[in-house]
Amino acid sequence: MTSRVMVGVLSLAMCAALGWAVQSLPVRPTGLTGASLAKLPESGVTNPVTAVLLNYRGYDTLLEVGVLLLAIVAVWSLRRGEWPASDLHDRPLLMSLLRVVLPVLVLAAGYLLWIGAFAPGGAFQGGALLGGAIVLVMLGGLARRVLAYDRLLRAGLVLGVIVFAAVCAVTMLLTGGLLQFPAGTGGTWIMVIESAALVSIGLTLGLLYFGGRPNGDRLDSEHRRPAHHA
Amino acid sequence: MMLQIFDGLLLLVIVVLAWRSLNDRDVFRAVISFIALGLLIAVAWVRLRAPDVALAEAAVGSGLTGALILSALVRMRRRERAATGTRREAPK
Amino acid sequence: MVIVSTPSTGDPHTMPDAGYRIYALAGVALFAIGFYSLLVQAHLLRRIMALNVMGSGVFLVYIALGAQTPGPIPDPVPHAMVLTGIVVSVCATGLALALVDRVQAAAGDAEPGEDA
Amino acid sequence: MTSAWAMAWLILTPLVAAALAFAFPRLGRSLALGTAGVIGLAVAHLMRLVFANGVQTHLVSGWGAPLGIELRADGLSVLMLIVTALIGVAIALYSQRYFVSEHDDEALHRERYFWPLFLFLWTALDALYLSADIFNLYVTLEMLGFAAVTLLALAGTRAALTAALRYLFVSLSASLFYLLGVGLVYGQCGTVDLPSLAAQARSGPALWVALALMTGGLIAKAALFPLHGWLPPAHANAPAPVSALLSALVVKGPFYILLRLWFEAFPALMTPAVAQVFGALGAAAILWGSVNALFQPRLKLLIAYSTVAQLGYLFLLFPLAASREGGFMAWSGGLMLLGAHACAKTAMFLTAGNILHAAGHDRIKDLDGITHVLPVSVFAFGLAGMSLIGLPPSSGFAGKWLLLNAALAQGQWWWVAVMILGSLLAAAYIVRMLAHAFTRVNEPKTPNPIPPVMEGTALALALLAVVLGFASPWAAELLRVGAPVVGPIVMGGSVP
Repeated sequence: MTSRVMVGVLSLAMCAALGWAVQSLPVRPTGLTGASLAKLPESGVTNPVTAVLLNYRGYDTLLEVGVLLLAIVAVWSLRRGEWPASDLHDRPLLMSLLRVVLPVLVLAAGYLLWIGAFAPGGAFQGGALLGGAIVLVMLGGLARRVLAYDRLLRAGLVLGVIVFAAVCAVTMLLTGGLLQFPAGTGGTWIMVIESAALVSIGLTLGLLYFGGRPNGDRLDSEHRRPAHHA
Repeated sequence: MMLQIFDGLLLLVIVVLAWRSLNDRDVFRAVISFIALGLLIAVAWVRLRAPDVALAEAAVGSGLTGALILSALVRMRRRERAATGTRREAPK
Repeated sequence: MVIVSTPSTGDPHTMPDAGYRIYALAGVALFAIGFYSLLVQAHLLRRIMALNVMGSGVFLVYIALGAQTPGPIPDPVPHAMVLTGIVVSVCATGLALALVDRVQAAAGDAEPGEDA
Repeated sequence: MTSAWAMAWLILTPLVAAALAFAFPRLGRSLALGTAGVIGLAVAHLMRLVFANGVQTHLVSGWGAPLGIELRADGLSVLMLIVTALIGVAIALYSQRYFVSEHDDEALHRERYFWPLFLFLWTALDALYLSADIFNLYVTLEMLGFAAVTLLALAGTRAALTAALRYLFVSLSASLFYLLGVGLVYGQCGTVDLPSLAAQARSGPALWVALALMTGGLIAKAALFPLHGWLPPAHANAPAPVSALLSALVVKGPFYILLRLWFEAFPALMTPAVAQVFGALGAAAILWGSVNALFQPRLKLLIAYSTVAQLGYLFLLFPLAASREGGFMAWSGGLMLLGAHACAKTAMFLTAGNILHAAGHDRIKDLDGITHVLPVSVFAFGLAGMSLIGLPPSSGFAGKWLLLNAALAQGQWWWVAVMILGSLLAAAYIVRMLAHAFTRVNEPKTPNPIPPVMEGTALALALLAVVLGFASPWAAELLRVGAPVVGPIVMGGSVP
């Protein structure tokens, strides 16, 4: 109990110090609104947030796409997930629902990706929707079939990193600068990166939900000797 | 003026929900508070003119994180039941 | 020339600066509540949620400060940073939950370290 | 090839290799070796450019601060990249055989996931040492933390998993403290670019609080006393190559950011009192870590507590380099010690891995006669210990000697006392281990055979920990490029 009180006092003190610091900040901070807007025509997109994410600070996003992949590698290395094993045909109602909902979700994800260039949206928001679609597919009983394509699944997960890195290499050959797009082509490159990232983000977020590697993970089955699990 | 009252109320509820989601005696209720907290924070993003962030928060911050934690809770409960009852079987 | 179609809810110019400031202060409160709970709570799920609440607090501070900058729209740089942060948070949550499950499985197993 | 290309290679190669190692698990080993080669070449090239043309800067996306992110390589960055590359190469070689030496599914699983995680760790470190943007550094810190925790959990034992969970909680909450600090800095200064922050040279309550937040988070990640509690169980229970990575490299990343923040971004806030507090924590770490190392029953725990102590030395750099007189001497001494510790600690953990593999345990009191079984490994341990204690002509000696001379030149004799005491304690715990190893036994047990590459890499690193002492003038010259502290190295010919 005393430690609880001590932690409470500590937290309150920290809260007070932080509040004081926030209060002491300039009422009108400089920020980078002006600079962001000034360079917007050169960025290739008109949504300033997308411009920051994929152009001005695109390098952050490169590493972030890496973090996403790392997360799924980490989770898969830790445990086997709980993948629904039931078959789609057991649940006709769910299946017909999926038939309607899935295309809508996928379309909406694509729309969010596309709209992200000039309005709120983008690969992350679209990816979240796509992730939802993937969860539905898996819950709908397609898990076993999807997971049979282990190689394809892995390819989809790494697609974002690979394409992003490839764009880095190609544009660097053209301009000599990392993530520096040739003048006037920013929009195209951003769309290429985002499309690949959408697939990987969607897959990553969707597969995170199952909390582990597939049961029939090739790594598990490939070298499994029947005698091992006695 | 109306908006300021709205802001005040919104933030008050956010802080209360944050406290409840971490300190409610019942873990299940805590998780529900946590998910609701995420949705209200998405509202806060809209108020702060950050629609991009609001979209991401609603989908990822609240939605996926909430779903992850909820399913982890279910798994934990199952494990506890199995541990107290019959001998635990390995999860599939 | 520049077309910014970010829809703004409410007229930005009627909101006094103090209005944004209280969002930052609420963020500070969430950070402190999260930190307190992280230290005093034993339940692992609560501690993971505590980290998320701390994160939300940080993000509130970012966005609230970004909302105060002069200009026709809020500062997009903190918005992008928070988007990055949200994605990193959900990855962290996924990783933490998997690890928690693994630890509990190992604690319950006769053979610690056996892959559950 | 421009420096921009060298930097791009350093970051993109391990990142792409990590992705490929996940997509094609069978290729993991070869991908790691290939990456090691490419990174070695790129680091060498970058070093040449830094020596020839001074600090190298690259504006990513072509914008420059404050809107864009800047990559920057000065002497300090290059030194950290070299240390990372050396250890990385050694681990890539050692792990070729470490994981496959146990033939079962568990081992196969570990090996298949080790490679992508290891490559992610390498990506994060390279990106961290090249970044000049405090928000971008946050992303690298998260990548580093995720990879480190998961690599530790690969061990799969209950102790390792528990330690990993604790490490993860520390790492994630520390990142959030850092991130909040970055937000306050941005609110105050309108930029997150390190050189721009240095140019603004501001002060004020928000920056004090911001810097306190960031420092708190980074200290926890760097395991500085008293926030070191998570380190010994984590480093002691990881698989041997992972222990080496964690001790030699991972804790150095946040330390490096602390240097950047206090010496470059906000030097105005580095008051003598602050510097003395850092030094005091470092001194406490040296004494606490060393005394604990002396009483550990297991070899890997001994080495882990030794890391707690050795990290303490690094923080002596704060009070000693902040002073005008002999500042650069302490700066280069501290950083040479960092490199020396990285090599020596890697050699030690790899040795411990060999001993565990051969003997099946690492209980120090039961290691009598292990010399007969693993003469090369024990020799490597002894050499590494020599550098850790700081005996001439090792690199550990060169670093400590510079720190000692700086302290004497500045009249801060109390740090001298701590360093000498720390060295004596180090000698004691190294000798304690070696005494058991050299005890004669009548019937040495037949050990599990050790692949030569595993003994070879341990020995190579230990030799490096010694002979790098001769490279100290070169290291000082490198560190001078873009160093935030100035001043001569006054001892003339006393350093070989």
